[in-house]
Amino acid sequence: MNNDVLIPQIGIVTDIRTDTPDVKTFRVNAPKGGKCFEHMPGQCAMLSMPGVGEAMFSITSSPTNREFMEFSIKRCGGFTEWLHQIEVGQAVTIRGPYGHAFPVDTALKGRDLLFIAGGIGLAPLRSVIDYCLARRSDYGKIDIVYGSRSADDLVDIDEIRNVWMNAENVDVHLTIDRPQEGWEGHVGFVPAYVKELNFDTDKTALLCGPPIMIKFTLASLQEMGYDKTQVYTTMELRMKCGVGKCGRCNIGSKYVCKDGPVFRCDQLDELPNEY
Amino acid sequence: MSKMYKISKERLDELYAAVSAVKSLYLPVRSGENQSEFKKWSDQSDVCLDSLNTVKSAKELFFPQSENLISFKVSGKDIELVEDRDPSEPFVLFGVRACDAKSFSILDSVFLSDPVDTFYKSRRENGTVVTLACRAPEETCFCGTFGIDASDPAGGDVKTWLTDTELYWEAVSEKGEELTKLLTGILSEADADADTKAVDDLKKNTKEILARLPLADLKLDYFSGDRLNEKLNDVFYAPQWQELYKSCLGCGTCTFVCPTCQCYDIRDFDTGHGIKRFRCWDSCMYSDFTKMAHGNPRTSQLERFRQRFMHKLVYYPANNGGEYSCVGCGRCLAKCPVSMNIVKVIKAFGGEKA
Amino acid sequence: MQRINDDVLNKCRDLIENGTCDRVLAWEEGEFCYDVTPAVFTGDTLGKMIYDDFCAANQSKYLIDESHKEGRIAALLKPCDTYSFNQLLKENRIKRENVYVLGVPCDGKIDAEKARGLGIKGILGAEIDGDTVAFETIYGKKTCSKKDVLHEKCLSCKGKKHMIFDELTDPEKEPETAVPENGTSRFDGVSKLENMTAEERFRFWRGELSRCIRCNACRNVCPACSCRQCVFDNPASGVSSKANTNDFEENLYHIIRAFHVAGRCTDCGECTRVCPENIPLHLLNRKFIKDINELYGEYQAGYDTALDAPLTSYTKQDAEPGIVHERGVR
Amino acid sequence: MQVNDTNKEFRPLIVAFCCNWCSYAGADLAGSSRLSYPADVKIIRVPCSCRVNPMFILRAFQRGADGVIIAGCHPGDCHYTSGNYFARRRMTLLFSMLDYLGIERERTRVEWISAAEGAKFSATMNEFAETISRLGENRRLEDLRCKE
Repeated sequence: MNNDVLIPQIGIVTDIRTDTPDVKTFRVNAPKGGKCFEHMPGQCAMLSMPGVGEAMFSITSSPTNREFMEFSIKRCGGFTEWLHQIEVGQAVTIRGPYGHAFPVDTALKGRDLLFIAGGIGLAPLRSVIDYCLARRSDYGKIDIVYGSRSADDLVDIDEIRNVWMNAENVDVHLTIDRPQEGWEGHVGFVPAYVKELNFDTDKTALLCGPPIMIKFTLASLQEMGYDKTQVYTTMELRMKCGVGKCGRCNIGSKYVCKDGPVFRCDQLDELPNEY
Repeated sequence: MSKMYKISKERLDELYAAVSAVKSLYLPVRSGENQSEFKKWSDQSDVCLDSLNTVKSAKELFFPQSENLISFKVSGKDIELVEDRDPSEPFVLFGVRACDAKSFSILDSVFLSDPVDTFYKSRRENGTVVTLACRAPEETCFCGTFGIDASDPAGGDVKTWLTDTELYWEAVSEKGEELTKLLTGILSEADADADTKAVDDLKKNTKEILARLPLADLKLDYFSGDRLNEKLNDVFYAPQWQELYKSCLGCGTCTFVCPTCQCYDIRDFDTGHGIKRFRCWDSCMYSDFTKMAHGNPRTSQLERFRQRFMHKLVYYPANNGGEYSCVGCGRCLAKCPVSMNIVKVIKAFGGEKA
Repeated sequence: MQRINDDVLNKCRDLIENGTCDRVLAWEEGEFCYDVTPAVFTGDTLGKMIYDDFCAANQSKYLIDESHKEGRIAALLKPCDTYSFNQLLKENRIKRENVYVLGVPCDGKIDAEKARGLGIKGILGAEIDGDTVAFETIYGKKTCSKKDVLHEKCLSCKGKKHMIFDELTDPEKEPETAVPENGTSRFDGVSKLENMTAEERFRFWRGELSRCIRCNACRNVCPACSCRQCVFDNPASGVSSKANTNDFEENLYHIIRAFHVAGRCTDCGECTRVCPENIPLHLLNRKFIKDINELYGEYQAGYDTALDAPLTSYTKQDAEPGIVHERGVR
Repeated sequence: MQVNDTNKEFRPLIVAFCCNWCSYAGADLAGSSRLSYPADVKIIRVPCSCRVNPMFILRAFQRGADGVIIAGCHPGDCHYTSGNYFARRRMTLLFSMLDYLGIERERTRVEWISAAEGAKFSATMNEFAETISRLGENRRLEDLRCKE
C-alpha cells in the first residue's frame, strides 16, 4: 500500500466543543479508537477533508492524554469554515506529526515557566501546559498570562478555571482587551499586562498569539530584562507537504514545517523578516 | 575505467529499439518547431540528439509536472482511501546533458532526505540515466560556474559522446553495466587507440568552446558558501532587488523549465464520483504561492522574485554545504518572456571576475 | 554597436529635463544582443536605455501600474503597442494623464529563437543592414534574411502608424494610414486550419496544446488579461491553473482565455512571442478576430476607443449560432 | 462526423441550459402537455440565456455531457430586453471556436423557445438527442478523470 508521508490516514471526529463564537475544539480518534499517532507538545498535524481543503493545525492536547488528540480551531477560511459546520462522527484525514516540539524534556526541564498566549494562540501552548501539569515535579513555578478580545473569546475557560487555577504552584493571569459587563478581572492588552505583572527574569517564556502581539510582548519581555534565548515562540506560514520539501513555508534557510514551528526568538533574528 | 563501446550513428535506431524492447526509453524528441522534449521513443519518433536543451528539463521523468497521490471516496460522514498512485516502471533516460544530470543530485538532496519522498525515489530507482556530452554549447550555457564539465558529464549511469559518425558508450555504474550487458549484440567494443582519441578530441574541443563562452567568467563569489548564513540578511535586504524584479511578469516559465526548481502544490480534484489528490509543480513566482486563509506574507512581486533567487543562491547552499540550486543550463535565459534571469541577478551582485 | 537612436535618447532627456516626465519606460541591454529587458529609467540612468530591433516586448501592460504611480512616465511605444494602449484606455486601466506616449518607429523585431531554428546558434551579437542580419556567434559569423528571423507578430504587422501618441520621435517616417505589411495574409493561418477537416484540426490543436506547461506566461504578458484576479487563480473555480493534468484542462484554459479577450485582443502577438513551447496561440485569437470581422463587420481593437466592442454590442439582424453548422461540412 | 454504430446501447447525456422566462416554461408546457422528450436531457435553469458563460458549457462537457444546448427567448422577446442578443453573439463565436478546435460542431446548439412552444421544446430535444446519439460519446472534450 501507498505509505508515503504525503498519504494521510483517516481520523474520526468524536467530540466537538464550542469554546467561543469562532473557536471550536475537535477531538480526533483513529477509526478503531485511540490516537492516530503520538506527538510532542508544539508539533502540528495536517488535517484535511478531501475536496474541501488541507491545512496545518497545532495539536492542542497533551501527549500525556492517551485516549485522543484535540485541535482548537478558529473559523477563518474555507476549510475551517467547513470544520465548524460538521457533526460528531465525521471522518477527516490526518497526517503528521510535523515539526519540532517545545523542548519540554531538555531546555524547559526544571525551569520556572511563563506562558503568554493571545486568543487562539493558546492552542499550541495548551499542549505544553497540560504536559507540564501532568509531570508537575519536572518544572518549577508556572505562570500563565492569557488574553483575548473579550471574556467570550477565552478558549476553554472551564479547564483554565477548574484545572489550571487549582493546580499546584500555578498562577493564571487573564485579561481582556476592553471592559465588559460581568468581567471583574484585568482589562488591557497582553504586552502591557506582562510588563505590569513584572515577572522576575529567571524564567523561560513561551509565547504564542497573533504576530502583532508576539512582537510587542517580546519587546515588553526584553524591557523587563529577558534575553531572546529565554523566549520560545511558534510560527505559522502556509504549508503543504509538512516535511520541508514543497517549498511553501521556506523562510530564510529554514522550513517552518520541518525546522519550526517552534523557534527560540534569537533564532528568528537570523531569518529575514517575512512572517 | 570501464570498457568503452561504440555504435555507428546510422544504427542509433537499432540501439533505441533494443533498449525499448527491454525498458521504456525516453529521449529528446522533436516537439513543435525547432524544439525538443524528453518523450517515450517509438519507431516514429523524430529523435534530436543535437538539441542542447529540451524545453522542460529531464527532471520531469523523476518528478512529473502532475502526479496522482491518492484518491478518496466520500460518502456521508465516511472517507475511504483508494490507492491511485501512478505506477513507476523501469526506464532508460537517454541523452541527458551534464547540467540536467547534475540537477538530479540537487533534487535528490531534497526528495531523498528524511522523510524520503517515495514517489520520487521509486522513479529514481527505476531510471537508468544515459548522459550525452555536449559538443556545441550555446551562449546561454554557464554550467562551468557550478563546476560542471559538459564534455564529460557526471551523475549518470552511462556516459556517451556523439561524434559525426559514432556514438561512444561507457558505463559508469552498476545500473549502467547492466544496461550495457543487454546491448551486447548492438554495441561493439571501441578501439583502444583510435576511438579513445576521438572521444578525447571531442572533449578537448568542447572544453575549448566552453572556455570562450560569454558567461565563462560568471563567478558566484558574492554568494560563496562559508559566509552565507551571516550574509543571508544582507542579500535579502540588498537594494538590488528593488530594480531587478520590476520587469517580472510573475509567470512560471523560469520555474517550469528549470531543472532544479522543486516546489510543489498538493491539490484535490473532484471527479464527481470521488476526489483525486494530486501534486503538481508550483512556482514561488505565483501570487497565491504563500496565500493563507488569513493573509499572505509575500504580497508583492518583489518578494516573490527575491524568494526564487534567494532560494537558489543563498538558502539552498546554506543548507547543502555551499552547493547552489542552479546548474547553469541556461533555459531561463532563453525562455523568460522579459529576459530577466539568474545571470542578471548574479551580475547585479557583482558576480563577474574582475 | 550603438543600441539607441540619438534622436530618441535626446528626446527622452529633453522630456525629463523640461519636466514633462520624470521617468522613461524603455529597454535595458542584457548579456547578448537579444535578451533585452523592459525597464524604467530616470535622468540618472538614461545612459543605459536602449531601443533597437530586438526590443519586441509590448510595453503597454506595464503602464497599468506605472500610470498609477506619482509623476508622469514617458513610454516608448511601437505602432503595435499603441493599439494595446488604446484598448487599455478604453477599459479605464491606464491613467492617461500620467503617461506621455512617445511613438517610436519600428522596422520589425528579431526573434533569437527563430535564428536558432535556422541553425544560428551561440548568438553573441548582430549587425542589421537593411534586410540582412549578420549574427556574430560562438561558431563564427552567420547571416540570414531579416524576414526569416522576424517575430510572428511582425510578419503580420498591422501597419507602421501609431494609433495614439503625444509625440513621435520620427514624424517623417509616420505613414498616413495603417497599411498591413503583408496585405490580408494575417488570417492565412486561420484559413488554412478552417479548410482542414474537423479531425485534422483536432489533431493539429492537440499537438500544439498538449505542449502547454501551464506557466501562464501568455496570460501574464497579455495586455487584455488585466483582471486583478484571474478565474484560473481561484481555487474555488475547480480548475488547476498551474497543473498540467490533462487534455481537457489544456483546452479549457486556452479556449476560455482566448474567449475572454475576444473583441479586446488587438492581436499584439505577445502570447505567441512569450510561449516557451512555441504554441501558435495567435491562431486562437485571430480566429475570433476573423469571425468577428466576417460576422459583425471589420473591427480592430485599439484602433478607435470610441467604437462599440463587438461582444458588448449587437444588432437585431445578427447571424444565428447555427451559422457555424451551416458553413460547409468539412 | 463520427457515426457511432458499434455501441447501440449508447445513451447520450445532454445538458440544456434553459432561460427561466421562456424555454424553462416551454419545458414545463411540454411536460404538462404530455409531450415527451428524452430523460437524458438534464435541464439547468438560468435567469437568461446570456447568463451562460463559456465555462458552463465546457464544464458540462468535462462532467460527461455529450451535447450542450442553450435555449432562450426569441430575439426581441428577452425578459431583460437584450440578454439573448448578447448571448447570440457569444455563443456563435464560442461554437465557431469549438469547431475550429476540431470538436464536432453538432454537439453544441442554441434554440429560441418561447413559453408557449412546448411542442418545439419537445421536438428540439428529441431531435438534438437523436443527433448526439448518432455522433456518439464525447471524446474530444472529455476529462478522463471524470469517467467512472
